[in-house]
Amino acid sequence: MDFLRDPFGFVIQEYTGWLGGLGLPAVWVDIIAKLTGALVLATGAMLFVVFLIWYERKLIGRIQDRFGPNRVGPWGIFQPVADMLKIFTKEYITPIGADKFAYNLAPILAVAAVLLLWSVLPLSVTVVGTDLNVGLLFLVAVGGLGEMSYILAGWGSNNKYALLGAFRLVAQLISYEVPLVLSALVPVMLAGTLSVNGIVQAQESVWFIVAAPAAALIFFIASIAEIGRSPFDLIEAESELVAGYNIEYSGLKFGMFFVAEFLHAFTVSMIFATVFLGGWQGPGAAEIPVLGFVYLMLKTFVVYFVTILFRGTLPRFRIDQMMNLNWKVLTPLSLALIMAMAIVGGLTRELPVFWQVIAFLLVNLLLLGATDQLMRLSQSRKTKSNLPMQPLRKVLTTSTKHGAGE
Amino acid sequence: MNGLQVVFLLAALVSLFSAAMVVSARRMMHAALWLVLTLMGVAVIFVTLQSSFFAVVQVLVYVGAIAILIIFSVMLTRRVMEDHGDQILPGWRAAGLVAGLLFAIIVGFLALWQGFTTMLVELPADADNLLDLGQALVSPQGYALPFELASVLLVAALIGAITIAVDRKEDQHG
Amino acid sequence: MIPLAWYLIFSAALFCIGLFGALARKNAVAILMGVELMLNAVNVNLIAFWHYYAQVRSAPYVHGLAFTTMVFVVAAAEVAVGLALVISAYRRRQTPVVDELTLLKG
Amino acid sequence: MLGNWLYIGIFALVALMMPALTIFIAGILSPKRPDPIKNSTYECGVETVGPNWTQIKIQYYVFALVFLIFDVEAVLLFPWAVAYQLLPLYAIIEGVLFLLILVVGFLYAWRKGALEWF
Repeated sequence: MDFLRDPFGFVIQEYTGWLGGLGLPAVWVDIIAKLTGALVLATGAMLFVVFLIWYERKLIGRIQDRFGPNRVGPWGIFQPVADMLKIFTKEYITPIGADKFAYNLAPILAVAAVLLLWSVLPLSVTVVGTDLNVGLLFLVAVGGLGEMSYILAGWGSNNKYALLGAFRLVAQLISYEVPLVLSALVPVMLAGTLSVNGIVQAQESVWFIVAAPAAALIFFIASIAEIGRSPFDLIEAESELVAGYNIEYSGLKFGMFFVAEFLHAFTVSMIFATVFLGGWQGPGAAEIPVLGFVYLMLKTFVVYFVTILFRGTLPRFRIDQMMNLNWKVLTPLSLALIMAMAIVGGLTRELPVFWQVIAFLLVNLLLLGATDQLMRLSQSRKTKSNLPMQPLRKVLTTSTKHGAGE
Repeated sequence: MNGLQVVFLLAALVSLFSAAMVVSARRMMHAALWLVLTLMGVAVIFVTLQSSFFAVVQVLVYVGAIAILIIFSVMLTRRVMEDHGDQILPGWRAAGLVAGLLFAIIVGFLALWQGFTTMLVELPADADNLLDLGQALVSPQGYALPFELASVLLVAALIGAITIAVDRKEDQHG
Repeated sequence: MIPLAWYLIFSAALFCIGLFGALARKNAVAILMGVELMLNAVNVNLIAFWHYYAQVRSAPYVHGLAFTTMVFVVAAAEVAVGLALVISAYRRRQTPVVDELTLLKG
Repeated sequence: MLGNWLYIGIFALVALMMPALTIFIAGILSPKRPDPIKNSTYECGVETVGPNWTQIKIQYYVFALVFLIFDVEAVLLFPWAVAYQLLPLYAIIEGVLFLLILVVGFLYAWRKGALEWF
């Protein structure tokens, strides 16, 4: 029965027990157990991408009134496998004058930065990769490491378009990391811990998306921007531009950026499900750990579905709109939200949890409503002046002699 | 020699080597990338000291923000890129002498201190307790004043840097 | 199980490399990188002594952590303003090389 | 504590090795027929003009700057947020004050037009 209730935990226990019986020193048993865990998790994540690509193509196809892949295997499920086999046999073309080390390191780092996120995500009650006491901060910091890989790719390619694309992408990513970090403060305040597992456990009675829908919304939008997908994919808008930072990559090196993007999309969905949707929490999840895993996957797929829905239905932003959304909507909103939540939480501390959650919810909705009103106001003011875009009031250029940047 | 020591030595060697590359690389971009490696090495050093918080903050702030800021600045001051000439001032020998002397003096003085050879053992798990840090940062007996001053300092830096860096177009022909 | 001495020697070495960079480099951005190395060395020192004091007193020791936080703040402010100055000077004089920056000579 | 980090360290090595190995294996499988035209920099078929180092806009610096300031500020606020539930009301106000000071700087940057993209 143990096996049915918690297959993963059961296997882990059996495995570590078996390792311990081999007569190795305890340190090595520990290291080998961890190595195996990491290998299994990382391989699983990489193979999972194959499924994700199929799922996403199928969904996008449906959104656009197509069938999506439907030739290779039942429902076209082996299409990504065929694509992978093809890309495996493609030649690597390294551009002349590329900085070999940076050029080759970039795709590896892009995937590694995403895979590393999986090391602190709790998958169920018993399967917790590692319960780091600063887990949430770790997620944000390692997510930011991906930026370095884009810089390496753009700079190592020895191509000015790749370089410009990389810098534009990094400018976008660091901009959206501001509301991401700020909105991550709210669950930390509510849970009183930075450990991801602690945050999940704190959501036993009420999910944080109920207590702080505004923070969840900011976190979600910033996460979509972090993975650089539509509607925030103007850096490598495939229907309009050459590819951006990865323009000089071919074969599997390009494929690795592709894998990193898909895996990142799924991983941020999982982070969102963990931080705001209660992770593995659900009826009976504490007693039957495997249910927790099922719940987490269900929630993650719901979030992932919404991101794909965004991708399939929303038009692409213009870059000034995107930056305005970040700096003039999300960042002020998250700043106001933290302050309001802190004060309201301090004032309602004596009340029962139910009323406190109601107070938090009201504050969130109030701020969201106010933001909506302000956005409408500025929108109508803009249309009155009949300008297609904001006037270039303050033209800031680096140097007049050297031309205007860009 | 245990595992932790091996990790420390590796991280320290990588950091020091890449730090040396930072100060000697000809191309600024290479120096900046070596700087990233140094910072990652220092993050590992923080891990061996069991300060999870600062290890992660090191990656978040230094690698994620400061290194990117430096790389942007390198790209903004473009002429450096084309400058493959000597990147070291003529008086570098004197600078090296000063640095070497300082190193000898610091280590010499520290070696006189009796705690120098203390073995650092593993701390209990709650040693880098963020709860305590958070409470100390806002307690009036603790660091409430520095905490607020830090905010003022950050704002001053923000305002100052924007004022300096962002000139209006008309100022530029000077 | 690492001697405190290793950390102190490491941080001294990092500090001196940074100092050398700050003194000997021509490029202003590189000088700032040297300063960043020095600040990192300071952080290593602070955290090492935090560990030492937490161990000696066998109680959590918060001051080391608070000080390190402040060093992070100062490092951020320093690099922000420093790089802004370099960029501004570069845009006025078209050079990031310190020797050629003789703004004060008029 | 260190055990957690050991796992993360091992995971980091695995995460680096896995794409590296895949790329390496694919490199063995794939053909290698380099050609000066094929290896030249891709600029939509037009020959490359000028140096590859283009200069970027000051805007990038400003965004990175604001990001850095907010990042450091978040680092200071995370311990505060962890301790939040145990803090007395005046300590919460201190945190809010901290943010308010920062909002002043943010508004300045906004007014100055530093947050515009053009």
